Amino acid sequence: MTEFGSLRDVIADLVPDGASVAMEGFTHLIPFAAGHEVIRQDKRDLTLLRMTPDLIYDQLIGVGCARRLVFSWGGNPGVGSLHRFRDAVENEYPSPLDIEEHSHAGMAARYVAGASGLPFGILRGYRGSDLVKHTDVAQISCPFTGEELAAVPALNPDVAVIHAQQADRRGNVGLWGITGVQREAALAASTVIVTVEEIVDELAGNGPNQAVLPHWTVSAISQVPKGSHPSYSMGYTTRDNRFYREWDRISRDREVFARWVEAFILEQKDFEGYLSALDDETLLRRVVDG
Amino acid sequence: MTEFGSLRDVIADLVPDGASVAMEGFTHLIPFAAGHEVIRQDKRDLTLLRMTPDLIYDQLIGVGCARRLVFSWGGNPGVGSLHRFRDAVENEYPSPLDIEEHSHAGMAARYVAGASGLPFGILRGYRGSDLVKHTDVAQISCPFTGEELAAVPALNPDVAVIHAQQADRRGNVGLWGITGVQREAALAASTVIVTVEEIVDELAGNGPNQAVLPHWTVSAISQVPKGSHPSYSMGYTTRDNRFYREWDRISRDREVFARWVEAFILEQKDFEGYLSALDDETLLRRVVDG
Amino acid sequence: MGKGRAGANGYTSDEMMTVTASRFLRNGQVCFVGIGLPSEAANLARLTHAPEVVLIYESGTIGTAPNILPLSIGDGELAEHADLVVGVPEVFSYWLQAGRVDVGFLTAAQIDRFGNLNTTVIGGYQSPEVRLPGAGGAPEIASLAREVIVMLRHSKRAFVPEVDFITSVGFGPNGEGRAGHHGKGPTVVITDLGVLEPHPETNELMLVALHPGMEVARVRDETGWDLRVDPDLRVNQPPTADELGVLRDLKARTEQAHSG
Amino acid sequence: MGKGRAGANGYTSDEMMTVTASRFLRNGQVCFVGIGLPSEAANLARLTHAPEVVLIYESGTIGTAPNILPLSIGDGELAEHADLVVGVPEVFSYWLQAGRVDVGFLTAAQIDRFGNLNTTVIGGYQSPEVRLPGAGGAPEIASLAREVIVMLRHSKRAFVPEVDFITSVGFGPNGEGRAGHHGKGPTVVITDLGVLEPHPETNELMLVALHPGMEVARVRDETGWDLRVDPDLRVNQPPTADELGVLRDLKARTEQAHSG
Repeated sequence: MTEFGSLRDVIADLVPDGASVAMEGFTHLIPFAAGHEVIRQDKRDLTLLRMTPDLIYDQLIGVGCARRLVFSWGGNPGVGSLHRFRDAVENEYPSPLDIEEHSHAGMAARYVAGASGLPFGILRGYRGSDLVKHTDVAQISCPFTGEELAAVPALNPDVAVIHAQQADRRGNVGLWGITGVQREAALAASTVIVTVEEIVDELAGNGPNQAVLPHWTVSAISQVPKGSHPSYSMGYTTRDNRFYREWDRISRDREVFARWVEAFILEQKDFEGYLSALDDETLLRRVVDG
Repeated sequence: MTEFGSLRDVIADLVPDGASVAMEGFTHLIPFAAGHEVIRQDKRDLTLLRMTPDLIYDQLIGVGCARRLVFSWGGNPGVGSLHRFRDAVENEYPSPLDIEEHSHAGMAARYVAGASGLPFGILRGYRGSDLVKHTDVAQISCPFTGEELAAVPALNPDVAVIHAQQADRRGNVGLWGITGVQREAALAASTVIVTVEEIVDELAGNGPNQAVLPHWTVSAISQVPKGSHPSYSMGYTTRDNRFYREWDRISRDREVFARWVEAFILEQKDFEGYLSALDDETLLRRVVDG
Repeated sequence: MGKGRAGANGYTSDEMMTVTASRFLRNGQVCFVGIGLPSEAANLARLTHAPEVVLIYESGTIGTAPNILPLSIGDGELAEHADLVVGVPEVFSYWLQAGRVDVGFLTAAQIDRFGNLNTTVIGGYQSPEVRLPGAGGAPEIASLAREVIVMLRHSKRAFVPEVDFITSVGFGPNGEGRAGHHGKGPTVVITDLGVLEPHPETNELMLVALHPGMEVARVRDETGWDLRVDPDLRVNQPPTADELGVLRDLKARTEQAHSG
Repeated sequence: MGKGRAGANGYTSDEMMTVTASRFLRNGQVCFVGIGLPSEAANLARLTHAPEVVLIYESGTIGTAPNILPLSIGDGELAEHADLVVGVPEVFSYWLQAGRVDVGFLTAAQIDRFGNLNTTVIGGYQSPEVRLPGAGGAPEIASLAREVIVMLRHSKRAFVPEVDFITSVGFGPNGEGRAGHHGKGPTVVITDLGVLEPHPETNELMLVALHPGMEVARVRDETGWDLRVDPDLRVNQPPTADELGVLRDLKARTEQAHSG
């Protein structure tokens, strides 16, 4: 049954060192609060899974939580590079990072297979791409037509972490807007952690029966308002595009990044602290200027 | 682009003799009006596809429109047999009926493959079932684990026919409640016919972005209020359970069935006529009593 | 004791069957429910000792708590009272196939001594004597649910040595067992006369419990093979007043709603 | 004429590129749009000559008509103005893979003379000089869209004889062609200098049109292979006042919204 708890307790209890963890969210509803808590608790040797690593994984990789990254597109959306990710791949800084990369279609098919209890998924994909030389893709023939298709292994995270708009008191989770691959990641995982904007008597969603994950598929829920910042939670917050652009400057330099993590994550007790720190304009200036 | 037209014109234009036609609907939103129009226009040699044939196919089979049936469960839900279907299979009356049967999971996987543009779908299914001796299922090995799974060929109807609650004036289609396999059937088909309860300025559905089929995937739309009777259209009509029970009596006898089709379908100009005929209690009595 | 009329004990054999079946469902279990007898028993369980049971119907209604019994698998009642409603492809892929179902609750036209179920044809496949509705969701439920509960009225026509067609596998045509399946198969068969369970070694269904007032001879007589009887044969508890009251209320509500 | 500043003609080379690209999109086409330059051109088309173009972004937003350009592929703006929003698995399976996309609109860090695209690494894969974001949706868009339009600013670093890594295939490493693919591949490449198209026989990209005021020598100079020039070299029409006005309004609205 679903447990409700503080994010600190939930991450401490359910994310062991060495786990494979999928913190999903396709631009929308990215679980930043949970990512920060993982950094605060200094989890190690994680295998991070995610279609679009985004800033949250840049931070986790930058502090050295990750041993391996499985992904399909690792950039700062609309801005440019993930500099900590690049530094890890290009210079093994702060530590070497194993990578396994796919196309979006392939990653999606892997999660779908995982959620479906199948060992693999099939797609008409990867054709002519050099990706096949560097990743885990097989060929499979259609038994009816003989057509050759790509097969990809199921992806079943130890832990899936998602951020949603709402949970009801029984633990049913509702999310809407761009829902990405979160249902599949959650249904493919052994443990499912959900942070939510709000806990409500009845899911608003869009009409009845809009639970996206029923309570019995969810391990733990923690309420963290604005827990997707600088991503957004449709109906609750808007995307902090300025932060995404600032991240380019913060993450480009190892020292600035380290100071930022120190000031905005490690010195903060929780995500509320981080949100307050953001309001302090001088703090960011001090971090950037050293 | 979507055309709006009378059901008579739409069926005349888009359902040729010999076509494979999927009139889908999982108890809910069954496109009876379209089925009646097919009967009125005396279409022949159809291959009927449908997970749950229900009364609509009992009628089509009973009048001899169908040459072949592909299905996974052919009963009168909660009542018993489909007598016209049984008469066709057991006694080749009114004509022989080829059948190809699957499990629900297999049929669903076939439609999903069809909608996905894949030649086949995979599932952990049919194991130990005699179905494999009589239907089109292959074995396939997982290239990563070696596990043996079932493969089923994609199902791509020539024509899909569904009933929905709403369409907007651009032709976007909205449906909700139990949605069955309708999206997949429609997206797998070459031609998509939709009957709707109502044409609206803006889809109500359940919040924004609730079009289930965008206008450019829909060939033709015809407004037919109560067009799912005796099935139902959530939010518009309720299921006529009494009719389902009466059907047992109507369909059990070849003569009664023939009289019923004559009186309720062939002698009616359209579905509105059928609905009016239902209000005339004496008509049914005359049909049953001969 | 007639099947439809309350006997001297104040309940019918169908009621006894439903109540007994409902007791096999444990609170919090996830149950994939077939329409008819299974649906009745599963909802009785939900309304009595297992309020947190999660009922899934193949129409895609998950965690549903209908006020009345559905006549069909896709009644609006199921959608209106569900935690979520998903498409039919998803209910089989993300939910059943993924191994999320504890109990599959099935019925059939025929069952054989190894728990194989037939809902396809009586007689040969090509020219059947009786064409039955077919497989529906049953083959995969039988294979993939952690365990399967079967409900079926006892009769020689229904309890046959070998089914005419294995629609949904139990322990295989010769009781081979469950290799290749993710679930344990039919762990219990509840009838209007008693309860059968597979023998732990041979997988042959044997009589393990009688309903009150039933006799072994009658059960053997209604069974198409030489039915073995568990040496520790039990007698089931009759329905409690609560069970009976809740069941009858449910059926009365249902009848009233469906006659509308 | 600088890339960011309007030149003597009253428009920038980036504007010329976007306007030219937008003209390749026809009304009613279904277009799978990448973020950045393609998104700008596709929306310009929608707001000018192609109001019924259907824009699909890989975030699952289908038939979307944003008022401002999205900064990311999953901006709320895209969801709010979409005909429907589907999950990411579905956008690739039911929509792209099913062959519903007429035009894939892509960009890349590198393109080679056979239209192959690189968004993965500069240098070797194991120890790259520059690690780029990776594939995203591009490999399947490149393979499966009926045709592909590429937008990319001209430079020797971008237009290379052979890409360091084929992320998304054009006509293959040696211009082999499109066997095994459902789409025709890159039918046109629009840059800030002009337009390239594959030679009908060799599949090698050749210069078929110049933007007004550009010279062949400059284009050849910015291209990393010995660029062939179509004997019937055209000169593109400059942006109309309407195109320019709509584009600038769109960008001004966008800037204002994103600086909030």
